[in-house]
Amino acid sequence: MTDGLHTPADLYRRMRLIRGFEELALRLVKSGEIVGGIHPYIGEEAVAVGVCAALADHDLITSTHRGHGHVLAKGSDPSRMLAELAGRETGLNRGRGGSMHAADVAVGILGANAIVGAAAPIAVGAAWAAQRSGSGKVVATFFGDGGLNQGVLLEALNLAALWQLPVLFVCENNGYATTMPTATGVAGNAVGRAEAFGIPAVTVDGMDVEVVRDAAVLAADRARRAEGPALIEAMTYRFGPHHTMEFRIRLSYRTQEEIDEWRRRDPLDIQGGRIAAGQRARLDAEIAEILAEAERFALASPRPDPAGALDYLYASGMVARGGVA
Amino acid sequence: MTDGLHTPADLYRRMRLIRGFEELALRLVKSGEIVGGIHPYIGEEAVAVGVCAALADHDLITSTHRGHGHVLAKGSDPSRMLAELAGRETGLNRGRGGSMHAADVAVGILGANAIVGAAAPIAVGAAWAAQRSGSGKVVATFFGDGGLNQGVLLEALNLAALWQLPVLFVCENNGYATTMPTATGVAGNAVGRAEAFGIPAVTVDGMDVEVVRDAAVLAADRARRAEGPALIEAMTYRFGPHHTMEFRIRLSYRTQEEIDEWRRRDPLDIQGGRIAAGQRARLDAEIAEILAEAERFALASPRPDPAGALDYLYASGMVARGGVA
Amino acid sequence: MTKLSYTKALNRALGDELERDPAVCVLGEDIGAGIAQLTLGLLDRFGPDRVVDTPLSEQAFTSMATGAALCGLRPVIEFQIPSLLFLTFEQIANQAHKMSLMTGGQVSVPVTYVVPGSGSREGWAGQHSDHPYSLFAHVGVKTVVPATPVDAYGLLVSAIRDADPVVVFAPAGAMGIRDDVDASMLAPVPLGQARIHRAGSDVTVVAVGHLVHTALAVAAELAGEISVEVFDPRTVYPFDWAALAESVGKTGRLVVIDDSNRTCGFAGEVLATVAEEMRLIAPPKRVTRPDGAVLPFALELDRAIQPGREQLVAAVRTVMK
Amino acid sequence: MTKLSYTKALNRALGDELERDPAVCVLGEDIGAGIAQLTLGLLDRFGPDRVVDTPLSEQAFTSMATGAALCGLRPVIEFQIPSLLFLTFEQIANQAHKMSLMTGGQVSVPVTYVVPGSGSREGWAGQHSDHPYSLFAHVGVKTVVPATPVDAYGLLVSAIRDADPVVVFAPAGAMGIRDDVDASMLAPVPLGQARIHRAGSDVTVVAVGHLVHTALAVAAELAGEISVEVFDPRTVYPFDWAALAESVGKTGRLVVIDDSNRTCGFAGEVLATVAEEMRLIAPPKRVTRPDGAVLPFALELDRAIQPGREQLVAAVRTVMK
Ligand SMILES: Cc1ncc(C[n+]2csc(CCOP(=O)(O)OP(=O)(O)O)c2C)c(N)n1
Ligand SMILES: Cc1ncc(C[n+]2csc(CCOP(=O)(O)OP(=O)(O)O)c2C)c(N)n1
Ligand SMILES: [Mg+2]
Ligand SMILES: [Mg+2]
Repeated sequence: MTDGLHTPADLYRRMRLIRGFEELALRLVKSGEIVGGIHPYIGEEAVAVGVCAALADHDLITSTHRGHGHVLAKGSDPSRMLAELAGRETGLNRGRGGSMHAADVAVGILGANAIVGAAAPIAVGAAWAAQRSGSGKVVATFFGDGGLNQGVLLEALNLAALWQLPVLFVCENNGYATTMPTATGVAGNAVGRAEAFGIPAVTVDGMDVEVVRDAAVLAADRARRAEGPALIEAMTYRFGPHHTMEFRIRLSYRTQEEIDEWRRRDPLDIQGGRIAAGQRARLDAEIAEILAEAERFALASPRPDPAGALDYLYASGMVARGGVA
Repeated sequence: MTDGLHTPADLYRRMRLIRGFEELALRLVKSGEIVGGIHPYIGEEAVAVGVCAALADHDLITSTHRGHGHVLAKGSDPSRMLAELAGRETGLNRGRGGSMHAADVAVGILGANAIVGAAAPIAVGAAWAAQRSGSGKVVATFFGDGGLNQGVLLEALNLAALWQLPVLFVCENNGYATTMPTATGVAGNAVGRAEAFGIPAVTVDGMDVEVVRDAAVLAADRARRAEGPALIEAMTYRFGPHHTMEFRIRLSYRTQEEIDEWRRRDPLDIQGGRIAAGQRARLDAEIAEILAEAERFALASPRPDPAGALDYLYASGMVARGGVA
Repeated sequence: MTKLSYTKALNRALGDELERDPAVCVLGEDIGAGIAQLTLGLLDRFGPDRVVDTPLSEQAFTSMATGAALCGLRPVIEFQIPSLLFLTFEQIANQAHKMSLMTGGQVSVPVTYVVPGSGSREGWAGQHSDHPYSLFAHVGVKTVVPATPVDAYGLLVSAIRDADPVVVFAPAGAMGIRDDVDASMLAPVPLGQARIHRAGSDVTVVAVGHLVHTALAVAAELAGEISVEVFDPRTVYPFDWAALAESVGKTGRLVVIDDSNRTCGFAGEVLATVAEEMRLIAPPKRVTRPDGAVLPFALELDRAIQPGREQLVAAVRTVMK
Repeated sequence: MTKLSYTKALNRALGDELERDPAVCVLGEDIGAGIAQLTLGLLDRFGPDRVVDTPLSEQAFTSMATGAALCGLRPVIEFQIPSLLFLTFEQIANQAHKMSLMTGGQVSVPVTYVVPGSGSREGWAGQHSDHPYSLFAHVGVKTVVPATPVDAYGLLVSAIRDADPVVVFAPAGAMGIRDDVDASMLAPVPLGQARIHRAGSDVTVVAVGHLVHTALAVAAELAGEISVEVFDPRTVYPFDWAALAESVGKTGRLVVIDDSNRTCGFAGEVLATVAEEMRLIAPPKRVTRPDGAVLPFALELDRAIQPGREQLVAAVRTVMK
């Protein structure tokens, strides 16, 4: 799955994969195969794919509670990702992580994080290690507009700026932190905050994958030239609920008109419009096949053995005392 | 001690009180009467006095680890403050707080705080309470340049800005966080950070009490008119060590030339130059008398009874289980 | 008598206290929308000055509540996730908790922190499944873990009225519980007062929160064979040691079931105090999470780590041997 | 044999590990200047790439260390104040600790956190006098509290080489201690291995850190009258239960002296595990800080709250009755 993200078709195809994956995952949440629900990424695909298109295979990312798109964009195997969501031993994290913790170190994914803002300083640390080693690696860290209000993320901006670390802060501004409109929660804005630390920042159309990609390429190149961090604020929208539990509780924090308006700028259609209709249909079919296989794979995979519930708790191999003597 | 801070002489006199208090405290640290050492405020007197000159008696402040100046500027009794440092039952905090925790609610001091940055959100909460009650109170919160890098303080700026709270953020930029030069720790600067949240901010000469006072009056008036928070960065310098333990360890983070240069702008001399020499001498003598009395009072005061070590632990009066059965 | 759910009981306690005392206010994320159900309808009833949606700045708004409390308010904070208590540990343990003593009694900090859905919520995995009540008991912040809707109501009311900071944990596993209540049952429950849910003579089983129901199920299952007393301290700290002494004075045997990690957890404290001060006729046992537990995502792994019914049955049988 | 101070031992361990392994680096506030003595001379020897002065952003640089560890480094963080562990509790307990399990073993987080001057430093008052090792034992982060210079050296070395996060508490009360050492004694000490500082046959006294020296003084004072075995687990978590079983198997009596708060503290854990798994001939006792302790500033109040020698003597006599 680490085929490149070079052509317009590549970008479309990867976004299509994410969209299809999320639709499949939503189905499996409904059917109960995925327990605990998910934070669907539908509508925001252009951000993850645009940013990852600017990254090399060896570059790194950190992700969020709404992380499926990042993980697939960076190149994880959708079958193993789906197996993870279904809690199977073949999952990326051997079923230990689930939707909010997918990690795939082999393709440069240091992990999703269920605590808003928490991944940013981890990415800064990875960038610091990259800088020291001269590996030339760049680290992209995704977070939402809500993350802009976490102190630790603001502290992380300071460290990255002071030490001119090769890190790309990607703010996915989807207009809401759960039910809170961005403007209600964020005094000032993302770009102004980054600039206050001396970090170059730009706001881009997060529904257009090529626009995101272009901004990310500029920022990643600067970082590779040791010119320090950058922030990209991608204006985007989630077409669906904050989390699937929202299907069970009635909330009215946004209007149907607003949702419809954003849906008219579906990133798949924007990018789909740039490739031939026949090719688009062929790519759609390819993805459908990949996802059908992912579903087969995931649901046929073994569940973890309860006897291994504490495996990996200590990397040193230390065995913890159990809960019954 | 809540005589006003109106005239040039008032300002000088209060600064002189702080200077003399700190000199006395340093002596008592050396003699062992004050245990644990102090963070002397010498050199920075104009900031505390200038800000408090803009506050009404009912206004509130929060303070820092380097807090003696703030407490005296706001109007605490130096005798009771000194008794606190000497760990006496007659101290502001009944000997329970010490140098880093002096509080005097009766004159609007919600407390010093030993954790850098921690007082800012507490001040925001007090300002929020003031806003809701319509009391017209303003809250000033002091912090150092090091505090600019604490996430919680940056979060506090956001809340204050969003809700347009009557709070004055006072950054005492004395050039160092312990041994770290401000520029090494702070990417960007104080004013830029505040402005990123939409908070009006200004940098002023922190060695000139009238300059500080004038900036604080503007900011406090805005806050009283419900026009929201402000930040003042006062450029200042500590003439002495970060903490008295620095007398025991040799550090070389700043040069004697730098110290000498700042000492030439002693805030007491700047303000002292604005009053007649005779008056200055009279005020100095007055203060000397007050401090002699403070020393007498403090050292004659009773030490707390060890049997009361857990008094006040729970405001509800709950008695905690002791450490031996 | 009407049915009252645990969640609704908390919601009602909040509403009643907001109504009763103008100093009470509620802060938290998405509480206007009432996502966690606790605050449903409160924004409409009391307005945005008293039911305040906060940005994702838990540290700042936690200390903001402290500052407001210093000025006479009685804020209640709702945290969406138990581990937000880790994020705000400094603000609660090192600030709010310490102010009364450090100021020599000049101030009090009457803030209540409520965590709906503490403990494992199926499928929420490692960072959303903590149940950190033992941590707060250790630092000495009053710590409440109600088991039933009536207790949830009464304890939350008492927490809000208390002069000190109080953390109220509403376990995910208890929030579905319903009680038959009439209005007279909805009254403050003093902090630090235990409740015997079922009397017994052979073994005292101590539990809080959802595990009280596990203990009751086990007591029912073993009835006839072993007479189990189900002892619910209701507040983990302060703990009702006098009531426990009475219970184990009668039974002479002790099992504690506890949804925290084993080392330095609540169950350990109960065993330790009993070992020092009370007499047992058989060694006590505890059923807990393992040491250092991180709840894995997959359901079978998650369940394997939580203390459960079968383990409790085994422990009760062991102490009877 | 030369004299080695506790502080110098930690300094030497850092220097030796920086020398041995290029992946090791040190982060913290004012560590270039070496204000806390631990890092004296290291900046000159190893340069600012490996000895990194950080701004006052503990949360960010703690997780930064995690990120660097994920990429192969072995960061050591020095915290100036014990309560900075409250501020970074999220980053240690909810992030660093959980990553290995949550990723299904893909990553390890070999970060060491060192706290020089933990516990009461005279006159530093409420927010600088915590000794929060029991909290980390509870969440399951490896927790080390060395008592002597030799152990401080050996345990810090092992912590740095360990694949998991480890917190090393250097108690203020121990940092003045000096040992006679020759080079061969400076070697890694495995985590989880207890040390008997003095053998005895009547009572096992368990202590860590500076309280080991209190226990030794009490053992000497009571010698002839009562034979006290001084048992130092050295790591609070993991705990060397096998060695403790051997000790109490011999003495049949137990006292634990512990500088944490009583409820859910380390002493409680020892009593609980012993109550479950071992046999005593007299009820055990613990000497601890009080519940919910906040250390008051005035020296006589501060001392009144700390567990001390006289209380230990009394407890030992009580278990001998
Ligand atoms: C620190 C923290 N606070 C609260 C939560 C609960 N929570 C999960 S997602 C979310 C909203 C996040 O908003 P945003 O950062 O804008 O990301 P989005 O969900 O919009 O993608 C909240 C409040 C959390 N996980 N972490
Ligand atoms: C959060 C936190 N980190 C570290 C410390 C230790 N410490 C006390 S004062 C200080 C330096 C503070 O610098 P600054 O904010 O500039 O204030 P100044 O001392 O210069 O007045 C440090 C690192 C602390 N008290 N709190
Ligand atoms: Mg958002
Ligand atoms: Mg400074």
